[in-house]
Amino acid sequence: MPGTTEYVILGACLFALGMAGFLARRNLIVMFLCTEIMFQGVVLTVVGFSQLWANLDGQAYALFLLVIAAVEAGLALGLVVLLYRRRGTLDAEAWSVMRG
Amino acid sequence: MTPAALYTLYAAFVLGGTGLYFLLPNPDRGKPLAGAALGALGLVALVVAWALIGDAGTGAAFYVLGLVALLCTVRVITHPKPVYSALYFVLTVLAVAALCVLQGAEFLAAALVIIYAGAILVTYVFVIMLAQQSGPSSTDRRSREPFLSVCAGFVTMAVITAHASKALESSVAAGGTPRAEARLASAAAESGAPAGLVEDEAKPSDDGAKRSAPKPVTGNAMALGGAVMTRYMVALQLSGLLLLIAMVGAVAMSRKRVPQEGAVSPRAPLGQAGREVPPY
Amino acid sequence: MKDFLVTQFGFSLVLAALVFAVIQGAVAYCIYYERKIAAWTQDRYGPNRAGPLGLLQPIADGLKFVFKEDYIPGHVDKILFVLAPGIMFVVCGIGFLILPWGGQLDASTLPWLGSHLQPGERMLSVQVVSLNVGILYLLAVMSMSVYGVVLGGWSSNNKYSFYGAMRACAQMLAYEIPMGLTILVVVLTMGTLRLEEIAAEQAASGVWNVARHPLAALILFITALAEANRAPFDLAEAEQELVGGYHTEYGALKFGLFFLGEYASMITTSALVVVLFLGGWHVWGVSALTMEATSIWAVLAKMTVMAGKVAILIFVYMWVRWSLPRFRFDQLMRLAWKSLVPMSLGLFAAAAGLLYFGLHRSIAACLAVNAVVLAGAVAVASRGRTPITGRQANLVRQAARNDVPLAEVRT
Amino acid sequence: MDLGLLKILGIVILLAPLGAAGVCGALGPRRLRDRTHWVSILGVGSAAVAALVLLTHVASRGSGEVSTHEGAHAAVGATIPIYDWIPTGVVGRDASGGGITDEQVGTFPHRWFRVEFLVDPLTAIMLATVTCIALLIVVYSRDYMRHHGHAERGYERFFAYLALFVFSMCALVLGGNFLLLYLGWEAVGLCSYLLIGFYYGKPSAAAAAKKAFLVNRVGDFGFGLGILLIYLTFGTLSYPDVFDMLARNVDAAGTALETSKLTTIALLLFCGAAGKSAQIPLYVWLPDAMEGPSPVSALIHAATMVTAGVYMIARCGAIFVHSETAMLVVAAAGACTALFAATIALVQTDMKRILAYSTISQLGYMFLALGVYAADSAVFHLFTHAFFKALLFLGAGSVMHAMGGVIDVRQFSGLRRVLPKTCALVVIGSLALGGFPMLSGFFSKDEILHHALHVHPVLGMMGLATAVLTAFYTFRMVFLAFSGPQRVPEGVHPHESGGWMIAPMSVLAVGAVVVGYLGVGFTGKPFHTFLEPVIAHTFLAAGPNAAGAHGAAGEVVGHAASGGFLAEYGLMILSGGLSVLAILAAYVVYARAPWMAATARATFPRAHDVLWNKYRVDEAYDRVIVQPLRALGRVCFYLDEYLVDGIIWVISFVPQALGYGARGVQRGALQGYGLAMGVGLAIVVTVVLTW
Repeated sequence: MPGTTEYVILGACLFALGMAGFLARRNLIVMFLCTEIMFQGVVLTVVGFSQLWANLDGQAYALFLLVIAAVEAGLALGLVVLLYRRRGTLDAEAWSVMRG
Repeated sequence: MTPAALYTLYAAFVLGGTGLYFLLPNPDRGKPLAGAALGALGLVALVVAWALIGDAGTGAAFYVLGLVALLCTVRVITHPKPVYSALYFVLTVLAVAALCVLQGAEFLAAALVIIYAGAILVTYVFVIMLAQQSGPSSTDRRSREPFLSVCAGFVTMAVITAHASKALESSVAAGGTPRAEARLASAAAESGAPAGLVEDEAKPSDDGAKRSAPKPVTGNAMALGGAVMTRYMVALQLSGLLLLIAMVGAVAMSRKRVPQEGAVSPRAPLGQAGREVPPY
Repeated sequence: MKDFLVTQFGFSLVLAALVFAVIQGAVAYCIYYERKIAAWTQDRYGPNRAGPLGLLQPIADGLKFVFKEDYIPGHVDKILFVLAPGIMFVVCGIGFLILPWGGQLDASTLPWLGSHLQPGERMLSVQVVSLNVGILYLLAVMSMSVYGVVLGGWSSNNKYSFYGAMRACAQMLAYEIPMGLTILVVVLTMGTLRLEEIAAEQAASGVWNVARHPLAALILFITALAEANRAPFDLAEAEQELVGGYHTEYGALKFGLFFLGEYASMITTSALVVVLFLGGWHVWGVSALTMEATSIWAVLAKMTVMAGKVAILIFVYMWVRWSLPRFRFDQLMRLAWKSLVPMSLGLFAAAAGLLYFGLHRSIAACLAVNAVVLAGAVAVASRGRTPITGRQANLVRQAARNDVPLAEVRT
Repeated sequence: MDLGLLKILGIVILLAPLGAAGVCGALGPRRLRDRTHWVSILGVGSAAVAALVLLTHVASRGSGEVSTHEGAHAAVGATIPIYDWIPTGVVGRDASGGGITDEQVGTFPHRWFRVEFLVDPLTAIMLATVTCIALLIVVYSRDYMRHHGHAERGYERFFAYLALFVFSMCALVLGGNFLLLYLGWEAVGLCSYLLIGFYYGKPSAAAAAKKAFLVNRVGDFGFGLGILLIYLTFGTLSYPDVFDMLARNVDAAGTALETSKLTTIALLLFCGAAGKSAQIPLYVWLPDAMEGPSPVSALIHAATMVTAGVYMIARCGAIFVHSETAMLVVAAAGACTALFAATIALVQTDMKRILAYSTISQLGYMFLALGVYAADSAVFHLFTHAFFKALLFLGAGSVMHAMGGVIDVRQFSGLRRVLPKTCALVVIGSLALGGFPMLSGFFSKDEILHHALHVHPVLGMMGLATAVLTAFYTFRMVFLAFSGPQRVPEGVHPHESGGWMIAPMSVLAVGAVVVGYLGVGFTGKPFHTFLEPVIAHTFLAAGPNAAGAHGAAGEVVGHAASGGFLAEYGLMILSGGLSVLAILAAYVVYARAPWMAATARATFPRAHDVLWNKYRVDEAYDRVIVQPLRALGRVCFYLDEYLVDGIIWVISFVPQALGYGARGVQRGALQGYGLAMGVGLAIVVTVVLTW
């Protein structure tokens, strides 16, 4: 089991950083970057597990994660551009019309 | 996992989290030297934890790449300029790709670089540049609830990681991963060769000379392709569908003309009103 | 030391240094070459003052780049401004690591170094690294090259540079797709991702891939032009519109690095085309240019052949540059998304189909498939309403459809 | 009989109009536009051709061979199963679930409601009539629905509805069990709703459509109950099975049938027939149905809708003849309706309305015929009536087209000069309707009167009176419209209709003249002979002449033989003479001496007023039924508004109040939610994993 635990820990660190960043940063684009960081953490984890189990399931998951990331980036950036055109700012706080 | 390693790991998370809290953008503070110091301590603790866990197979390369990835990620989160964030993230991706290579996932590494760094992040950079041409805005200078955010992220992951590491240790101790071994054995019995799921890709200096004739299996890429094309066929097709839907959605969204709120559109000249030349 | 040099690792190091140096030198002479070709195209002399036939001109140019004041304007983002040419240079410089320059080398035939080895005892690959995801590495490296241009343009904090960067960004993203797809056509045909195997296979069978997939070769060549930002795809630096595009604010050494990067990427992409489609180092009927010939002399011959083919392709690059006018940006995008992507997708699907039927090595079948895709593309194009040239015609059509007097539209 | 061929023909008859309707609806609005009529013509035409082939096929095989249903002497005709539709249980298992166990269910055959055709002479005649008349009407509509060469709005919709209407009627007629009958029955109602409300922008049209639909609902409710009762009694809905059991006088359980039950069934079925065929008391929708375009009126009155009731009773004769009461009710309702409607028609001024009342009146004749066991005469009258009534409605449509939508005979006169062809055709139709000797209406009506006088003399006399009134009001309309000085409404430029309209009318006119000869003695009564097998065991067997003769032809012959010339032809001469006299009277009153009409109106103002207001039946219905229901509805509305809504308001107030308190949490900021989720996750994970 070469380094699976280390990979899991590293992945968790990346995930935690991404999560903290997602919650703390106010710029919409940076928030999405932070979600991508979380994806990276997950990729590292599944790759580590793939090695642990000596099969390719984890790597296949990572590939599908890439697909999800691409989809997410495409749609999220489209939305961000729309929002930016509308309000002229990237601040996530600017969009709170749903408040009760 | 020894208690020492566990507590070191907790210490790493606590130190790193505190450091991150100070490092997050805040215009009321000066240079976050304390944060940087705490973060560095956290990293050191992390390395110590790794060393204490000490699996075989983790070498200097892992430490270096892991630290690079973490440092770059911290900069992604803490840098007040989104462009720098994106560029640091490129470095993170490259480090992660290299880590994947260390784990024998070359194809995944290439895909990460091509798709993430080459396409997704270019798009991010593109949008950042389009949307924000002047320097950092107030949005980026101040973080939102940094303390709670850091707590949420780090507590969750510290607990999960510690738990997962312990579970991993115990499962390994209780006989390793029987599924993997059984599969390896059966595959070896069938093919009469070691199950080359991950082709033994040693350094090119060793076997480069032997590679005179083309081989039937091109390593990791072929194996991964086989897995994705057979076991994950449905998932593959669904992800294709997902991509298609996302593409259509993105095109539909970005074609829409959205006026800025409050902006008064100038009256079209007489005779031209209501008629627009569609974009090519 | 002596033994280290004949291990693959040591040999790779030497080879890397050698190829890097040669390419840097070649880049300098590429500029000379280009100026001569431009002159030839425009019926004038070209550089002819420095040295015989102007052969020292590149050295003069290089010295000028080095000794000019390296000035950083005050309004730029300094870190990225400095970083951008570096990225460009590095990225364009490491692509060649994967290219196979000369097949196998029998270390024993090396004079002095290999004197203690038996013939055939140690075979070296004339390639810096051999990765099992070889082409993907090249694609990955190329996909990174866009950062140099984009960052350079953005950090200059200049409207024209920024436009250049945006254009480059969109252009590279667009042209990477057909490029990747055509490369995949070759991968499907050859069944391997390793460049050296692709080259060796073509040499062994004597059939270059261009004979199987001429259309794919053409598309790859076009996308290679676009990826290298060469005319007619040099929208990012269109002098007439954007002054200098992304490098408007650059001067001296940093500008030189951009320049180097562009020419280095020319060399790399031409080498890629050569390896994928033009048989690499192989020429028919020469015994030195076969897989079996592994002596140092055969390897040198192979490298020469390879360099010659690359030089020919670079000549074509320059020829194209000085013959064709630049695309307009909408035409550029339309060419990529509406012509090249569908065609390469069609080729890819067809190649996969051929592979399924086991016909992927059959020249006739491959050619037929290419012809069908081309015919389909031509059929679709001839039915299209929008001519490739011009939005004005489009407007006229639009007006006709909407019953609007033409004069009104034109005004 | 060639079942395969019949199956194909049946399917063509059904699917061609349905397909045409689908194509019209789908492609009409975008692609076909004012070429839509071709689809409809093609669809209905194919159905007509198939129906004619079917008719000749049935006719050429002879009536004897038709009976293929073994052991069922009561059911004549071929039952053609198409497919099993709804499983209704397992053979061998009774209603309580006993008999066989659940495990065995799969191995036993199911009982089904099948989609099946019943092809016998009655079906064949009905189908041929319906499809051919409908075809002519569709052709006519091509010009009627366009003005100055431009298709009216909703053109494609109109043709889609027409084709759908034809499909519904064919399904009704062709269906081999009560379920399909009901299906067609309701579909016909739906189509009539759609077509009457074709100009849905006009409030009166919308109201008329609604009225037609609701009044039909009343009848259909009874009809549905009748069918349910049939199912309960016989355990099946298939005609042959039901009729077979009736012939053997047993119900599903094998016990003898009770007459009271059959009477109930028959009366419930009659309820439906009264609704669909506009008999007292449910006739009120038909006059209002004039709000639809004229071809629709022609279609409803001549071929498709109102004949459904007649067809149904003729088909279910086996049930009706078991009950004297039901037959009497049918006959009485028919006779009363005939006379009642004829009196109303005397004073109406709207051409189409006059024709509508005449339709009600003629349907009354048919019911009278059914009630006096002369189902063949009823169907024969239905057949002849289809021709001349369609002709008259199309003629009225032609007049309306020429008058720019005006149809009130007080507003124009002397149209014979400007509309010569229409005038001639309308006169032919009117002669046939009025019972002018030697035209089709004369023969069929005379036959009914003959039978009615024989069975119920009182009702027969009412019928005779109706005949006189019919001739009078028909020609009142004709003379008011076509004779006298030429007068047209303001701003109208009358023009004769084009070939697309005249040609179908001409065909119908020929039919109105000649089809009567299919049922007269000296041609051997081929119509009745053809139809005889269907009703031989029901109406004829149960009728007053059952002991003396089998079959209509034999009966009349036998009757004539016993009664001599006067008995045979006396009634003919009488009714023919009366009708001629009535026509002359109408001529005198309305063409020569208009003062007489005015004097009559002045002399009996109350009578005129009552007739003019149609005996105030609508008002009475309104007072007795509609208003109380409205009041009830209002009560319910207020209950809902204040009681139910109040309760709901109280219930909804609680969460609203809670929400008011909690809305501070919902700050609308994305990251606030994210943060809450993250912190929550951290807490949960910590709690779960460390404890």
